[in-house]
Amino acid sequence: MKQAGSVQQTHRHTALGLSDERAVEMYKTMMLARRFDERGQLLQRAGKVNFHISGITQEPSQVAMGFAMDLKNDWFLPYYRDYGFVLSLGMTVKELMLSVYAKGEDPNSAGRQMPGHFGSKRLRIVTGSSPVTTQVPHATGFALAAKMRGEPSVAIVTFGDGSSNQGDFHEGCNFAGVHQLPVIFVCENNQYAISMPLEKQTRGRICDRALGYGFPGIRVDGNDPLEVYRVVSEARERAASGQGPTLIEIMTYRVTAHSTSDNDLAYRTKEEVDLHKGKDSLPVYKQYLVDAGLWSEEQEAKLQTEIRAIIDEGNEYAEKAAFQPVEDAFRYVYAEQSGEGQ
Amino acid sequence: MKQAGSVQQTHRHTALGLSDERAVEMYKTMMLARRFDERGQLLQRAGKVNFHISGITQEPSQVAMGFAMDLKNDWFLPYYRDYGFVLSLGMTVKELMLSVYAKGEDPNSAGRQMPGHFGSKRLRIVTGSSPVTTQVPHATGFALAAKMRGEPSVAIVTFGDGSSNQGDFHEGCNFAGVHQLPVIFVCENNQYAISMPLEKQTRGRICDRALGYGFPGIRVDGNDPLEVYRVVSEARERAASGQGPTLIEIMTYRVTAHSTSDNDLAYRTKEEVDLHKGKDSLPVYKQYLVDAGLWSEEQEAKLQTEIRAIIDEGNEYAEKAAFQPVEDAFRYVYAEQSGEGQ
Amino acid sequence: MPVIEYIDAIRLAMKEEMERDSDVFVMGEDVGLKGGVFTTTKGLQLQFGEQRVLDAPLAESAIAGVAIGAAMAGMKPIAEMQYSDFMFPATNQIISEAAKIRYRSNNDWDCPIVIRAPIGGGVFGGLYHSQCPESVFFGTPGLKIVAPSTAYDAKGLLKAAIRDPDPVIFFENKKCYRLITDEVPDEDYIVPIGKANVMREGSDLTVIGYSMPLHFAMQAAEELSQEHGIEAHILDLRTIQPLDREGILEAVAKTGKVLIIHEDNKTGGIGAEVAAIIAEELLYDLDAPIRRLCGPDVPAMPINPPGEKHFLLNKEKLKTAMLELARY
Amino acid sequence: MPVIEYIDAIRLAMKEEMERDSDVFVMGEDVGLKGGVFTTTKGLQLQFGEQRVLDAPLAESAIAGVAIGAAMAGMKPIAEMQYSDFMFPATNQIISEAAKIRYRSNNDWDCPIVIRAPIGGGVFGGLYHSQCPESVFFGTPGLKIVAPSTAYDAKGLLKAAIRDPDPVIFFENKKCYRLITDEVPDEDYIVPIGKANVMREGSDLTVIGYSMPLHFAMQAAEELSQEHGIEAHILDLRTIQPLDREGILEAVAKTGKVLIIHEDNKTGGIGAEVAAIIAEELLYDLDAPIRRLCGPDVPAMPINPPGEKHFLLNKEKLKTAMLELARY
Ligand SMILES: Cc1ncc(C[n+]2csc(CCOP(=O)(O)OP(=O)(O)O)c2C)c(N)n1
Ligand SMILES: Cc1ncc(C[n+]2csc(CCOP(=O)(O)OP(=O)(O)O)c2C)c(N)n1
Ligand SMILES: [Mg+2]
Ligand SMILES: [Mg+2]
Repeated sequence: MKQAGSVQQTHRHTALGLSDERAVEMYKTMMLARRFDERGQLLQRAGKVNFHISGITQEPSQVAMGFAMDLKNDWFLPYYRDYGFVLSLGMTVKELMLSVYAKGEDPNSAGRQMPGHFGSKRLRIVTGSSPVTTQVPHATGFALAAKMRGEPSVAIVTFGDGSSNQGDFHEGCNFAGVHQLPVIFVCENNQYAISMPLEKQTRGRICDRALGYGFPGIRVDGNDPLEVYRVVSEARERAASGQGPTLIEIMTYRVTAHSTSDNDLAYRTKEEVDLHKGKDSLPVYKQYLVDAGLWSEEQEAKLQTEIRAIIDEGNEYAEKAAFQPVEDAFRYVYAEQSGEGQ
Repeated sequence: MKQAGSVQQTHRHTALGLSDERAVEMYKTMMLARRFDERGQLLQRAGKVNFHISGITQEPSQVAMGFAMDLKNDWFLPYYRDYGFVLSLGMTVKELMLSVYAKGEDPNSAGRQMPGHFGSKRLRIVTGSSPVTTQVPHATGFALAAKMRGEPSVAIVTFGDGSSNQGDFHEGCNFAGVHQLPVIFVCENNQYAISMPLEKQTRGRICDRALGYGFPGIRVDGNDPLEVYRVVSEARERAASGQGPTLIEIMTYRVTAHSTSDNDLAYRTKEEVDLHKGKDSLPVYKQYLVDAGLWSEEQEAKLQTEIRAIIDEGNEYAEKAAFQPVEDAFRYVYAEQSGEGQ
Repeated sequence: MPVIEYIDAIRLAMKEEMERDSDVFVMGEDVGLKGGVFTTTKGLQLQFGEQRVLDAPLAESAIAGVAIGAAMAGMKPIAEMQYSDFMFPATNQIISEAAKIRYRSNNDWDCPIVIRAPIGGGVFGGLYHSQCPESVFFGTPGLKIVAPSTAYDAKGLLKAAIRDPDPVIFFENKKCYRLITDEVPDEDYIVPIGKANVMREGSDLTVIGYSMPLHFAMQAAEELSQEHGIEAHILDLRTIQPLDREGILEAVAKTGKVLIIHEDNKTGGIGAEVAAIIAEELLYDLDAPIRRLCGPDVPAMPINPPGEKHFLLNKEKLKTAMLELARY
Repeated sequence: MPVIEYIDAIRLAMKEEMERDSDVFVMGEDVGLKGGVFTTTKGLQLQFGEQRVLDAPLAESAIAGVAIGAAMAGMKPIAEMQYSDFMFPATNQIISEAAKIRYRSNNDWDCPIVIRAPIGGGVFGGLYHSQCPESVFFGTPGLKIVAPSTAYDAKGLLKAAIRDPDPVIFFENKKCYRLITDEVPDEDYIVPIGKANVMREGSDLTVIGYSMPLHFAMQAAEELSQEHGIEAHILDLRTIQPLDREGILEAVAKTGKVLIIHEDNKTGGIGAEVAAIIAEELLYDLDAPIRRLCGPDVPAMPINPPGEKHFLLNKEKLKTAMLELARY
């Protein structure tokens, strides 16, 4: 469509099967995640909320992941930095804001859990906890259920580089390998686990671990969202066609402190951080769209205005929203409708 | 020594730095393990003891491992089939028999634990439990202690192929990799975990997992004890010289049922088992010694007589020995001499 | 009614529930061709195929974790832990995940798994094939825990557990497997989770417990009745989380004297909570201090026969304690 | 005597023990340059180097397991769990290994580790940064467990734990870290493991507890004294495994009325055992049923402020319960 034609054939996104609209949509989602994330940081600094944890510069690859998946059928098991991922899956800024403010209407947990603990059955986003890596065997379980039921679902799960050293990573991957389950394991390797640089977490390459489970392991540059899209799409393809799991290691970098409770300059230099800030792929991807004739500064200005409005609105709504009533604070330890078995 | 000279130079064991005496000693230990193991099975069948678990055909490589280590300085963390290993470390048949009968003098546990749960501080054999793979991080801990204290000790730990799928394998290996600790991880891959054949345990090669931890992983034929000796010696060398851990996968086969409580013909065929029984390396190694002029049928006959005497004596002693008095059955939950901290 | 073994009741419950509901499946180590190390799942793979009776790699955290994932996806997994002694690697998945999924998501997600695990000693299993790990999981809201003592209850509770919308730990007693036989109807039935059961009516003292030791209490009670005319009232908790408060209080009120028994070690065991409930609610109805007779406070039982015997409860120990309490 | 913060007392204990004994070392996530997420280990790496203040990969089972190995080799590791909520992956190493090494080897081997883990809520940490996991480990003989409420005890108990020949879990309360300050001598001292401490003398009712909630009890006690002339006797268990039976019975006997408090949820908590001990030994000295005031039986506290407040104990809740009991 649009001013398509022969020129478009040369574009990377087209070759990957991404329509112009989707390529642009990806950008908008990345930018929405970025601005939401920045607002979260501001809110914490302003004392409006206690805590924020950031995914800044990890969003382009997160969004690319989301766009490579089938929102109707697949299962999503994100980790706490995945704002870009969950926004690409249909979670709204308002919902995220409700979670940031821990309000009762928050669909993730009714304000019970910390922000960044996503979950929405409607969006097929699986409820997550804080102890890292427990979601990896869960993803394998979702994939197992899909296989048993003959459903066309693929499970995709993300986790950090530090988290890949937990036993549950090993056990969840190996199980999926044995049974050739439709699951994609994604390590967002941002080269830190709180204060610990990658070399204190492991001497191996995380992607290489797949070899020991008998499935492909692929390392991909997180600053190249189209490449991430390609790799995840192919992994999805393999999974959906019965060829089993894939481990993907997305190379990225954590440019913020671990969370607002952390002072990262206690363990790394500003120079190191700045170096990586310079590699931010958000402006690069924007330029790509501009060069492809799909984006302009006018559109950018309009987008920024829209995003600001969305975030302002979400923020205002969430700030004013009510906490879960204390009468309800202890509900749902068990099912309330007694089943037959109770 | 002996009729050494130029001919001996061509022998494999000599090239590996094993003296003729040690090469013969290895054989004797293998045979001792074999006969002890067979006796254990008989005792169970005769109703003298409740339970036996066998390492038959795994002993040659177990003994080779033991002979490659430094008994004065190293730390040993065997698993339950390692009769050949612990005999090569100095445990006696009498001690093993006391454990089989669960008698009070059993140095492993005073008859508290099942047979096959080795432990002797005197012999630097670390006390083990039944939940598999917990010993892997322990070995890393022994190696860490050695490094911290500047001691020339190397830790060596064994476990089964099924057990390599536990989280503790992953975590223990990875920790050792990061800190380049002097530890050797040995998987005795006998291709079954109780009823489950290897392909139901993993689709990868276990040795390949080392890649993901950044240290060498080596697969070796368990039916070639001299090759096992070589590989373990080299791993020990690397460990002792600060080059970190090695993962060794010894390919072997479990020719007996999992234990005397198991009926293996429920899940595999006699043909399969017989095929592997035919690959037993004990007679092959004997023939090697004979060919090398180090062993003869007369010596063999004498050895068999000696071994029978040792086992008979151990058996008789253990059978008659007392159980731990019940007054002592509950001792040592905590230290009895109150330390300062109590 | 047919009299069957406790282990057969467990197998039958799984079989019937799998026939009834195609979402039910069994997963664990050696559950397939071998039919489990105790034969609990024998024949099920033949009937239901490799997918629904799934041999899992030797990794308990994955067995629990994968089952939890499948349960969230809508399946009804029965995850088998080969011995309860080997379920500790799965603790994080059970306590941090299964127990908290409904609560943390404000009822958006649920986790209807059953975790079966054989408990108890007396089988010459030594330290690591004999343990009673109830206390480790007991203090965790969000879990339900059942521990039947009869074949009838084993079948009915396992069916209830499978149909329950929340995670249930099913502690089956391996000593009961073949030793305990009783009448089990052919018809479908469940035993409701959360309800204790009066095993024996009596007026002189109350014994409260669960699982295997109750059978020693029953034997002791018969002898006490015949030899001393002492009538024990015996309550089988059956479910240990949530406890049947009313059932407990009623049973204690009947006699005013209570002995709580279990094989798990005394300190921090279920018996402590039962005692605390009674001390909270029925203090003035008691005619004697609340007694507990439990496993000794040592890490686990030794394998050597005298040591094992010394550790375990038995009819004699029960009889002595019951007589003493009755005469108090 | 200098008045210092609870967290500084913990850091000082480690520092002094590391100076005293070169076998002592600290291992955990982020304990090095960062000095721990709460700054508990701040400065230690600078003083003792990277080896003795060791950043461990993000894997709690390895942190415990490697520490256990090192302890068996003769070292004295202090393994830090970043939050007690994250120690469950290490359960198998703690319960199957640390707790049983001496017993299973008939005293041939031992395992002198300390596992430090911050417990408790009130820091807007939500479900997984606020838990009290005491009940999970309490029922396991072979472990010792301490849970100090003051800076003085924190320092003295941690030193005792480090010098103890057996595994000790040290549950430090993260709410206490900066809120609780008290006098801590410069000289070396230990607080013996297994001994409770009378925090306040009184004759009208006894409060028994451990860790943070005792401070609410102390505040409530002051007000009850001033407003109602009611004098509470308050016992800090300090060690929860092994419990100080004599200390407990003595404290209860003083008043005949007892309220047991903890932040961990009620069912299956330490309070159940304390109540059971009292009901076993002192039934006839009681002038009121044994009360427990504990965290509610829900998986964990919510992060939203009203929910968190609703969950937690505080001075008012304590005061109400204490008054009611005093007037019983
Ligand atoms: C089991 C467990 N241990 C410790 C923590 C505390 N913790 C939270 S995030 C984190 C670091 C995670 O690093 P990584 O996996 O690399 O993810 P990143 O935060 O870098 O994205 C740690 C140690 C936790 N949440 N869970
Ligand atoms: C954590 C744990 N789960 C289950 C068991 C029960 N079990 C004992 S041996 C065994 C199989 C081990 O297989 P493998 O590691 O291959 O060693 P092998 O017996 O074949 O030498 C199992 C499942 C156990 N001991 N520990
Ligand atoms: Mg990271
Ligand atoms: Mg094997």
